[in-house]
Order: sequence, then structure tokens, then C-alpha cells
Amino acid sequence: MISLAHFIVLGTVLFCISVAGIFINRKNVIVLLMAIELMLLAVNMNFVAFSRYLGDPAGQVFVFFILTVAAAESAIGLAILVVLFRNRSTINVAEIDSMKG
Amino acid sequence: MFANWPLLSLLIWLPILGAIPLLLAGDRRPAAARTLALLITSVTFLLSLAMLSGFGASVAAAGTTDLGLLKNMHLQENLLWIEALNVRYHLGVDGISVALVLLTTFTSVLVVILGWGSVDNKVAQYMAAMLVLEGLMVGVFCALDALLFYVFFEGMLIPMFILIGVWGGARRVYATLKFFIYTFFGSIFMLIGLLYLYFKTGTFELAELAKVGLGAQEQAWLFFAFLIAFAVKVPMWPVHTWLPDAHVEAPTGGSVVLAAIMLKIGGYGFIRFSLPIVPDASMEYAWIVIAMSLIAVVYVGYVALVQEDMKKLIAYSSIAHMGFVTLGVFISLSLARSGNATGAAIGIQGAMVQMISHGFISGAMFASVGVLYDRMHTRMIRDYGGVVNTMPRFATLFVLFAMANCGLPGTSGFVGEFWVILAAFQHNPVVGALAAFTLIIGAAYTLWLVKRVIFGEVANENVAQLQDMDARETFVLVTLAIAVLLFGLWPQPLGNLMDAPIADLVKHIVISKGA
Amino acid sequence: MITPKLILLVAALAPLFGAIVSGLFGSKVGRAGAHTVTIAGVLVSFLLSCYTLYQLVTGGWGVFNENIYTWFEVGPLSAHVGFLVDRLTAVMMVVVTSVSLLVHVYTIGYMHEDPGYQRFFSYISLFTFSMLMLVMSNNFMQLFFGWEAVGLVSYLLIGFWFKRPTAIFANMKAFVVNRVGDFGFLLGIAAVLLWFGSLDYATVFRTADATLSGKTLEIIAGHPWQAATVIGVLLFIGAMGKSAQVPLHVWLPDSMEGPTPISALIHAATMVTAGIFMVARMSPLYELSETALSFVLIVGATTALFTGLIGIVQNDVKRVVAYSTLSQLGYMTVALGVSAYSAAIFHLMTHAFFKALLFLGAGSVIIAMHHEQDMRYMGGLKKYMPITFITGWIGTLALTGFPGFSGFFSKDAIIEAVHESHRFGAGYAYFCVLLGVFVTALYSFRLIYLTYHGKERFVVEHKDSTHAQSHHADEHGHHEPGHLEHAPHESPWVVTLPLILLAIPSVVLGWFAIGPMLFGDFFAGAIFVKEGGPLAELAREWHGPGAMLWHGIMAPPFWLALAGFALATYVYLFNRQIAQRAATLFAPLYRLLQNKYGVDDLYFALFARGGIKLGRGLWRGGDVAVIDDGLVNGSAALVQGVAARVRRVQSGYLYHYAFAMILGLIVLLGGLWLAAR
Amino acid sequence: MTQQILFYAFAAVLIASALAVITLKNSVHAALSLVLTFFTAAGIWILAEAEFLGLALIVVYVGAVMVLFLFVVMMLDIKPESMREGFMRFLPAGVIVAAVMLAEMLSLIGVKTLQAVPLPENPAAAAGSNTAWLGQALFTKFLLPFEIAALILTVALIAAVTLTLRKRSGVRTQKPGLQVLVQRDERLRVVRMASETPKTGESA
Repeated sequence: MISLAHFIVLGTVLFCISVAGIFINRKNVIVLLMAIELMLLAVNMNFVAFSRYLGDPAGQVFVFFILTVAAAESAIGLAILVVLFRNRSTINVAEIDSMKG
Repeated sequence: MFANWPLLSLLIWLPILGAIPLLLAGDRRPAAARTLALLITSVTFLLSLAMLSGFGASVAAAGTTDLGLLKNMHLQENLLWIEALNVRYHLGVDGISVALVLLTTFTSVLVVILGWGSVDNKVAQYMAAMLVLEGLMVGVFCALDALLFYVFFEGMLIPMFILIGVWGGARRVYATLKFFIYTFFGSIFMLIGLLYLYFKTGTFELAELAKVGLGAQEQAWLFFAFLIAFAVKVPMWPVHTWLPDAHVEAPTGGSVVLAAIMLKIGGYGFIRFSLPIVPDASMEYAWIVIAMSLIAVVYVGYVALVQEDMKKLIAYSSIAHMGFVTLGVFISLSLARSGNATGAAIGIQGAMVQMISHGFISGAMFASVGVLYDRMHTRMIRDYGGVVNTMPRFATLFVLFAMANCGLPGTSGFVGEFWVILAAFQHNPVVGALAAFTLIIGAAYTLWLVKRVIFGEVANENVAQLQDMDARETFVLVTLAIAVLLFGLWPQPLGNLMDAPIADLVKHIVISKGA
Repeated sequence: MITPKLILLVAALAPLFGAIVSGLFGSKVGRAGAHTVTIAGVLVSFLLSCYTLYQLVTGGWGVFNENIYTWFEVGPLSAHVGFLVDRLTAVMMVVVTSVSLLVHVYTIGYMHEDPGYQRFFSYISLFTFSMLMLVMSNNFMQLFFGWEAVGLVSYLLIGFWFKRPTAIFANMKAFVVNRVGDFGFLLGIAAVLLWFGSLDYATVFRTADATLSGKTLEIIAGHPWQAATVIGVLLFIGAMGKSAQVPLHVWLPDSMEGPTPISALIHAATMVTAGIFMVARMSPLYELSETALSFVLIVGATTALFTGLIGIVQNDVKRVVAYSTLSQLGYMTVALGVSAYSAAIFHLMTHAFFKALLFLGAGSVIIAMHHEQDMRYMGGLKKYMPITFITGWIGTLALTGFPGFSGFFSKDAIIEAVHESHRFGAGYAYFCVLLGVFVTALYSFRLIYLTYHGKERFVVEHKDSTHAQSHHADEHGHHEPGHLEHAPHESPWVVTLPLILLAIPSVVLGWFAIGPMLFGDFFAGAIFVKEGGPLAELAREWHGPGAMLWHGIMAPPFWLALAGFALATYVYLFNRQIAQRAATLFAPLYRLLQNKYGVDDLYFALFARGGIKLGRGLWRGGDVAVIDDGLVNGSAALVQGVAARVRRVQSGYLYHYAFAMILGLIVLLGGLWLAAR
Repeated sequence: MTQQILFYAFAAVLIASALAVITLKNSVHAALSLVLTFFTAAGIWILAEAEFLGLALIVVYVGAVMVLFLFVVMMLDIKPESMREGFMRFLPAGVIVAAVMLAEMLSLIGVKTLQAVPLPENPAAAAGSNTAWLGQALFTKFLLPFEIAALILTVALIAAVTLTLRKRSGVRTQKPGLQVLVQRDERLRVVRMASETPKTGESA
């Protein structure tokens, strides 16, 4: 029997993996973006589980929206990445520090 | 004939909206811009004179019985402005405001005439900024809703900011920033205070706020919030240092408006906000204001003595004179609380007369410096000397204004100082003595200025080539001279105008509002 | 309808009218127009003043006390412009307008080539108006009004020759020193308002005793001051400024930078006596405080003696007269101090005439000497200008109190009154006024001898050339001292006529005025003296002016004056070397007097330089350093400094921000976890 | 029971592939691992009876987003070695942070208590299917957010295109606007010249 806990634990683990991913892949923007996708997936996992658990469609509607926004986000993020690469010939985050105060 | 006109709205919006055609007329036709500005300010001034007709008739006829402080408010206009916040477009004038509104409209006409020749860069914009400023200042004096007041109060900074920043002198950027940040810093506290009052009472109506009961702690916080806002505006020592810089960099017209009217808003704020809304805290902390005012009189007097820049000297002298306003207001409060209603009335009357008179005198002084500056392009005292030899008519008027500035009887400068000193002596002879010290120090710095600038042999070739005033300048200065002498020899009309609201205010502030 | 009110209004406003016409429309009316209209104005005023005095003396009018208009009204308190005219006022009005009239006439001659002719007439007419407003006032506000207005005109007139650095320094000094006095005066008025709640003379005087008794003011804890003393002393500080009493006397000698006519009118005859008049007017208040009167007495006595001493060493002819004025004002003040108010007013009156005479005479000499004022370059002028010479002698005799002259009666009355008084300080005052008589005689005759007698100490360069056009061209003496272009000559009639007209009252006024004014009830109702004042004592021994004359010859003052006269005669007429030798012999004393006891220098160092230093310190140290640099720019710098450090956190590296977020999350979760436990 | 086995199987693959995403050297491999992650996630969602979202995840992510990722990864010329700098250095820190967080979260969630709670009956059953159930909510209560989401997507589309659009210098293009505005005088010059007739003799 699958309980709520299964999903939530799975989401948590997924989330922590993505956090670790952000940590160890600090140079590679593409992998960073992928880690963020993972993170969103973890969140979505929770949404789906709770929606099912509470019998409320709002949770799944939200997942739907998150998918939309995440798609938009990754489209723009990748576009930025392309422009960035075009201008700087690198996607190494260590070299991108023009926001330095 | 004006009874049914929305006169106050006209006074506010005519200049502001009048600025639009002025801007549309554009740079290309400066003559048209000047004429139009003169026309608008003149019409506004004439309309403001219409306020006086029917003044004195009781407002209580308006119907309701318990009008409180609104009892003396004429020409009220009361519309809902922001429904959600219960903010009202509520205008009205009592004697106190009328005097200040008249001062504003009067000065604006003169300022436009002053700017006629001395401003030739972006004339239309200059005039438009002046007009907007005029409208907003009138609005400040007419607003009976605290938020409306605040909007005008802050809005006023913008045209002034532009005036100094665009037409100012060499260090104008520094001066404008200092001016803006100082005053803005002050008024933020007032906004917080007003919001607190709003959340407590659900209204911004001044008359309602004056009635609401407040605890001692609440009053103290509100008092200091208002104090910071108005003290910066007055300005009181030690938040006065923006004024000399702003004056020095401002164009002549800007200086005149700044000194003649904008400073008065601080004093007006004390009378409209601090005293009625938080009387107990005002009483409790009156000593702070009194001490600050006395420092303004003595300390700033000494500082004025050693200034090398004429405008700076006059600016410091303004601070010292405005010290009398705050002194008068808060002395009255403590006199009122100790049961001396006459003394209290003397103090507030003195403060009000001092404000009006300072409007004329400091305006005239700055205008005079402007006359010299237009010719010599320097404000340094050491560049002058013996101006009387080449500009006798100007020198005559300048000496008159200088005398008024030292508070010579017969000029309006005397009236306010006289009453305030008398009131201060009733409060405490030592306070009176310190206030009266202005007789000496005021004479010293003003006459020293006159000695170095006006009298003596012609100091240098530039002075030797000076031309006496033209008709336009003569008109402005003579008009101001007449005002100075008129209210010096016969200030009673002012007294009549303000008698009723001041008497009611004195009655109001005696009552503690502890909740 | 010719009412007293109308007459008084016209009397006061006529000079103002003249002043406005010649001041504002000077170029239109021209020189002749200016002097005509102002003299006409003052003449009208003079005639109406005489008429007023006549009506009051004969009882045609009662005391006039009415308000003209309301100046300002606050609740129950109102300040008016109004007139209180009783005999005291009327006497003052006549003195002011008569001297003013003569000075106006004199000015035609004295200033006739000055470019500021109309301006000058405007000023002196304005002065006459202001002075009338001062003496005719029926309340404290208007008194202050006139008080300051005469100060203003004095300021304008001292600085009349505005190109002279000394003149514009002197006028500023005069105004500021006067302001020190006015500071006290205004506080005195404030004190009156505090206790009486009214500014009207009538109310204040009527209730003075009842209101002030038992009232005290405690500023320093444990030292209560009597209300009457506080009021008296504060008001008298004003009088000290205006009447140039020690230590506020420093402005008067410097005021001689102004043209001579105004030295006569303002700085000798009228304005400087305003303080005396004021104290006499306030006699109901002063009588309530022995302390205040003692203060007055001591200040007056000090002024009378010590300023006279300075006069001995002055070389400028006008300055000698100026110090003599100071000394005489001291006499008047002494009289006030012993409650002999009417003696003070009497001396004020006689002094006005003979001192105006002396000043105008000095002016006449100055014209003749082509604006040379140094007595060391004069001498032997009696043969060139007989009228000036004779009137000068008359004035001097009156000043030194030669029996029979007006000054004798007034000054002797004061000395006798001081002698009779038992007030604290009266002994000191008696000493001062007695010695003062000697000093007065010494410097007065020194002036006469150095100016009119002895050898001519000037050189006339063109003896043959007739008096020609402009001797004003070089009026400010930038040529070599003692060198004249033309021989001195008697002044025109407009100058000598006032001298003659002033000489008459200087001689005769005392004879018929002393009886009623001092010992009669002339000032009844105007001046109030408590029972047993010194004048009442004297009145018991009063047997008419003749007897007083006889008595005076026996009394010490006469012999002291004679001694002064003798000494001056010996030293300055016969043996001038002695003066030099005395100067070297008593060098420290001489230098002390030359330096005017160092008071001027002290004030200059302490108040002028000190004030500037203080101002600069406050400005640089307070405004610029603490407030602007410290608070204003300091807070900006603080924000900037904090930001400069905090900005390092903004490394710009994405992973730093992400790390910060994650750390935050961990901390947040940790917090939640702790809270959940 | 089957469900449980399936769940654990999917979960294991999910975690393994997620770990692969963050550890693989080659970005292309990482992207492909992510595809696998999404697939298994979709499977788990379908197990949770959220069929529509499971399918949507596959369609949207695997079909569109991941292809985009692969495009970009392949388009950009990235050397994997330079991207791996500091990987080992930060590995311990990453692991520790992740572990601490995991521990905190799990303890906060309270796994034990939740394990006792079985999932209730599928509420979508009443509506017929999960899609209908979701659709009803989406097009009634969440209509406005739905429209806004659509707008956001459009904006993102335009933004992405605008961002990557490049003005190349030296590229010749037609400017029809200018072409239309051409005046006769700019193109044609009428020159007056003497008429020339070929000399008869020269004509061959």
C-alpha cells in the first residue's frame, strides 16, 4: 500500500539531490538549470501527492501551472544562455560576475 | 459674488493648470510665457483678495452645531477623494490660513516680475515651475485633510527641486540634494504619524484628529514625528543647514519663495498639527522647542555675523527670525496651560505676524541681493562696497529692509518680535532676555552687512559701473517696502483676521486630551 | 473743528510731511524747496507746541490723553498710538521743536554745498517727528517706537557722509550700542506688561503702587528681586544706551562723525536726553524702588565725572563738546537718581539750549576753518568771527554754571539736591558732581582759549584772495593740517542767527523758569515724587532766584568752577608749556584719559572681535563641522561605508547567491525543527 | 502490492537517474538522464492516479523542454573538462548540506505518522476521469490563472526569440519601405546632350 509518506519522502530526496547538484556543479550553467528542473519536479511531486490525498484538484492545477512556468523559464533561461555564450564565449559561472557590487 | 465659487480650488488649480499652456507655449516665445505667467499670478492674487470679502461672517451658519476647529473655516469645499481610505478633498481657510494664502499669491506675482529679466534660460519652464509651486503652496495652507496636506506638502518639493536644480548656481546639485533629502527625511516621519492616527481613528480629517483622545506615550511619539517634519521645514537649529546652501544656489525667485513662503509651512504645521492634535506632549516637550528656538536666535545670530556670502547671511538671519515663530507658538502653549490666555494669544499672534512679516522682509532682502547679483554676478560681500554711490535708490530701499530685518519699530519686522518677546518674558524672564538678544545681534549682523555693501567709498570698478534699478525692480522692491511699512505702522488688520481662530486655538489647547 | 487732538496731530505730523516731501521728492522740489518745506513744517510744529504749552500753563486745556488709532489688539490687551500731553510733554515739545527749528535754519548755511542737502533736511525733519512721537507717547509701545525711530535717524545722520570709513563705523557702533540699551528697555516693557497687563501709562501709573507692592521676581533661586526694581533697572538700561551713560557711553563721542547740526540737535539737545525724559516720565514707577534709583544715581555720578575728565585731553573741538555732553547727561541722571526729576528736566532744558549753542558755535568755527576740527590748529579766532566768539562765551559760562546764567540755576539745583539726599550712593554722587564742576570749567575754558584766544596756529596760504566759491571742495581735510586757503571769516546770517537766538535762553531761561519748575507745582500730575524728596527740602529754603544767586556765590561749586577757570586761564592762555609738561609728568594718567580708560578698546576686542570669533567658531565648529560634516555628511558617509563593506557580499557569482539561499533554508528549517520540538 | 513494487522500482530509477544528472561529466548524458528522471516521475504520478499530469510531463518536458536542452547543449561548444573544475572539491560540502537538509526535512515532516495514513479513494472517480476532474477545476475556478499562464508562455516565447535574435552586420536585406519611397530623381538622371547621329561613313 502506498501512503502519502512515500511520495513526500521521494520528493524530499529528489529536492536534496538537486540542492547537492547545485552545489557541486557550480560552474556549469546547463547542469544548474537541470538541477532546478529537478527541484521543480520534487515540488510537483508533493503537489500531486497532496492533491490526491486531499482530493482537491487545486494541487494538480498548480502542477499544471508550474509546468507552464517552468517551461517558460527554461526557454528564457536557455535563450539567455545562448546570448551569454555568444557574447562571452563561455558559460562558466565563475567568469560571470558583472553583478558584483 | 464669490460666495458660491469654489474659490480655494480655483486658487490652487488655476496656477497649476495655468502652467500647462505655459509649457505648451514653449521656449520659443519667452515674452508670451512671461506675460501669461504674470496674468495668471495676478488673477490668482485678485481672486485671493476675494477671500476677504465676507470674512468675519460666522461660519457656524453652515448648519451643524459642533464644528470644533472648523468653526472658523470659511469657504469650505468637502468632497470624497479616495473612498477606500476615507480621504477627503477638504479645503477651508481661517484667518491664519488666509493671511498665509494672501502672502503666497502676493509674493508669487512679485516673483514672476522679478524673474522677468533675470531669467532668460528656459523661461517658460521657469514660470511654469513657479506657478505649480504657487498652487501647491496655496493647497498646503487650505488643506483640512491631513493626507491632502501631506500631498501638497511633498508635492511642493518637486517644483522647488527643479527650480534650484535647473536655474541654480554652481553647486546646485549638492544644494538640491541636500534640500530634498533633508525635507523628505523630515516629512516621512509626519507620514508615519498621520498613518498611525489614521489607523486609530479611520480618518484624516484635521478637525477629527484634533478631537481624538490620545495617551501620553502616543502623543509623545506623534509629537516628535511632527517636530522632525516641521523643524526641518522651518528650519530650526540643528536641522537648518540645508537652508543656507539651498538659498545660495537657488535663483533669486526661488530664494524669495523659499524664504517668504516655504519656511512658513513649518510654523503653520506646528499651529495646525502639533498644538491641536498632541497638546499634552507639546506641553511636555515645549522646553525642547523653546531651547532650540533660543539657540536659533543666539547661535545662528552669531553665525550670521561672520558669513561672507550675502545670501548665506540672509539665510541665517531667516533661521534666527523663524526661531521667533516657533518660540512664540510653544511659549503660548505653556502660557495657555498656566491660565494666561492673553499671553498665549500674544505669543501666537506674534508668531503669525512674524511669519507674514518675515515673508515680506526676507523676500525683499533676497530680491535685493538678486538685483545686485544680476549686475555683478557675485554674492560675496567683499566684492561690494559703496553701492550707495552708484545706486542711491536701491540703497535707500536696502537700508529700509535691513532696518526691518533688525526689527525696527515702524516696520513689520518689529511687530512679531515685540509680541513674542513680551510673551516670552511672561513665560520666563530669562527666555525673554535671550529672545531679546536678537535686538543686539540682529542689528549687528544686518548693519555690518549694510556697512560693507552699501556704504563707504566705491570699492572697485565693477561697483562704479552699476546702474540703479530699472522700473521693474523698483516696482517689486517698492511694493514690498510699502507692505513692510504698512504692517509695521498698522498691523491691526492682521490681528483682526487671526483673532478668532487664535482665540479658539488657545481654548482648545488648554484642554488635555489624555485618553 | 480745531480740537486739541487736531492741533497735536498737526504738530507731530508737520515735520513728517516735510521729511517726506524733501526726502522722496528732493530732486523735484530742489534745495530751496526742501529747506522751505521742512522749516515750514517744523515752524508749524514749534508754534503749535508753544500754543500747547501756553494752554496747559494757563489751564486752557487739561491733560490730554487720547488714542489716535489702535496699533494692535490681542484679546484684552491693546497697543495704541496715542498722545499724552501734559506740562512735561509740552516742555519737551517746545525744547525739541525750538532747537530743531534753529538747527534747520543753521543747516542752510552749514550744508549749503553738500550734495545731500535735501536728504539732510529730510532726516532732521524725520528726527523731529520721531522725537515728538517719543515725548508725546501715552504708552510704552509707542515710546519704544519713538525710541528706536530716533535711533534710526541718528544712525542715518551719523553716517550721513557715507563715504567716510569712520562715519560708517561710528553709525553702526552707535546703533548697536543703543540696541544694547534697547535690549534692557524692551525687557523693561515686557516686565511692565507682565505685572500690569497693560502698556498704557495712565493705567500703569495709576495702579503702580498697588500692583507692584510685594511682587518679586526670582530668577536666581533664593534671590528674589523687587518688581519695581526690576522694571526700573531694565528701563534705565534703555536710558543708559540712549543717554549715553557709563558703560554704554562709547557711541556718543564717535557720533561726532556726523555733520555738526545733528551733533547739536540729536547728540546734545534732544535725543540723548530722551533717557532723562523717560525716567522722569516713569517717576511713579521709579519712586517705588530705592534700589533702582540708587543704581541710576551711581551710574549718573560716574558718567558725570569720568567722562568729563576725558574731555580735558581731547583736541577735536567737537569731541570736547561731546564729552561735556556726556558729563552733563550724567548730571541729569544724578538728579533723577535723587528723585529730583524736575531738576533733571530743568537742566535738560537749559542744557539743550546752551549745548546746542556750543555745538553750533563749534560748527561755525569749523566752517571758518574749512572743516578743520583740531583745536591745535586754531587760536585767535575772536577777531575773525565776533558773533561766534561772543555766543561761544555765553554758552561756556552757562555750561560752567556762572552765576546768573541758566546753567547755574539748573546745575546748582542738582548739586544742592544731591547734597540733601540720603539715598545710597548720594555721598559718592555729591563728590562726583562737585569735582565735575571743576572739570567742566577746566575743559570748557580750555576750549574757549584754544579756539578763540591766543596766537593763530594756522597758516593762511592766500591771505589776499577774497572768499570765493567752494571751500567745501576740500571739506574733509585731506590737505595739510593747519593750512587754510583763505582767511577765516564770520559765518553767514543763517548760521549766526540761531547762535544769537540760542544765546538768549542760555542767559535768561534760568531766572524765570526755576521757580515754578523746581519748586512750584508746574509738573504736578506729570512727575510724582514721594514725600520728603530733596527738592522739597530745598523748596523750604527757596527765596527766589536772586537769593539763590547770592547763595550760589558762597557755595563750593562756584569756587570750584572758579578754580577750574583760573587753572584753564593760566595754563592755556598764559603758559601753554605747563600743559605739555603736565602731560609728560602724569603720562600714565594722560594716556589713560587719551585711551578713554580703555573702554572702547576693551569693547571692541571683547564684543566686536570676540563676537566675530565666536561666530566663526560656531559656524565652522558647529554648523560646518558638527552638523554638516558630522551629522549630515556623516550619516551619508556612514551609509556609504557600510554599503562599501556590504557590497562585497554581492560577489556577482550565482552560486554564492544560491548558497546563501540554501543556507537560509537550512537555518529556517532548523528553526522550525527546534520550534517543533 | 503490485503498486508498491512498482513504486519502489520507479523510485529507485528516479533517484539513480537524478544522481546521474548531477554527477555525469557530459552534459548530453546528463540531459538524457534527466529525460529518464522525468519518465520515471511520470510513472509515479500515474501510480498516484494523476494520469493527465503524468502524460503532460512526458509531452511537455520530455518532448519539448528536454529537446530544447539537448539542442542548446549540442549547439554550444562546451568543453566538459572546464566545467568540472572544483567538482570534487565541493562534493563533500554538497553532500553534507544535502544530507543535513534531508534529515531536517524528514524529521519535520514526520514520516512515521504519515506512513500510517493511506491514500483515500480517488476523488477523480466521481468526475469520470482524472482529466475531466482536472479540466473542470481548470476551466472554472482557475480560468483566469490559466489564461495568464498562456500569456506568460507567449511572452516567454517572444522573449526567447527576441533574446536570441541577432543583428548581423554586413547582412544585406531588402527594405521594402525604402524601396517604395524611391523618387524618380534618385534613380534616374536625365542628361541633356547633343544628339549624335552615327556618321554614315563609319557605319560598317
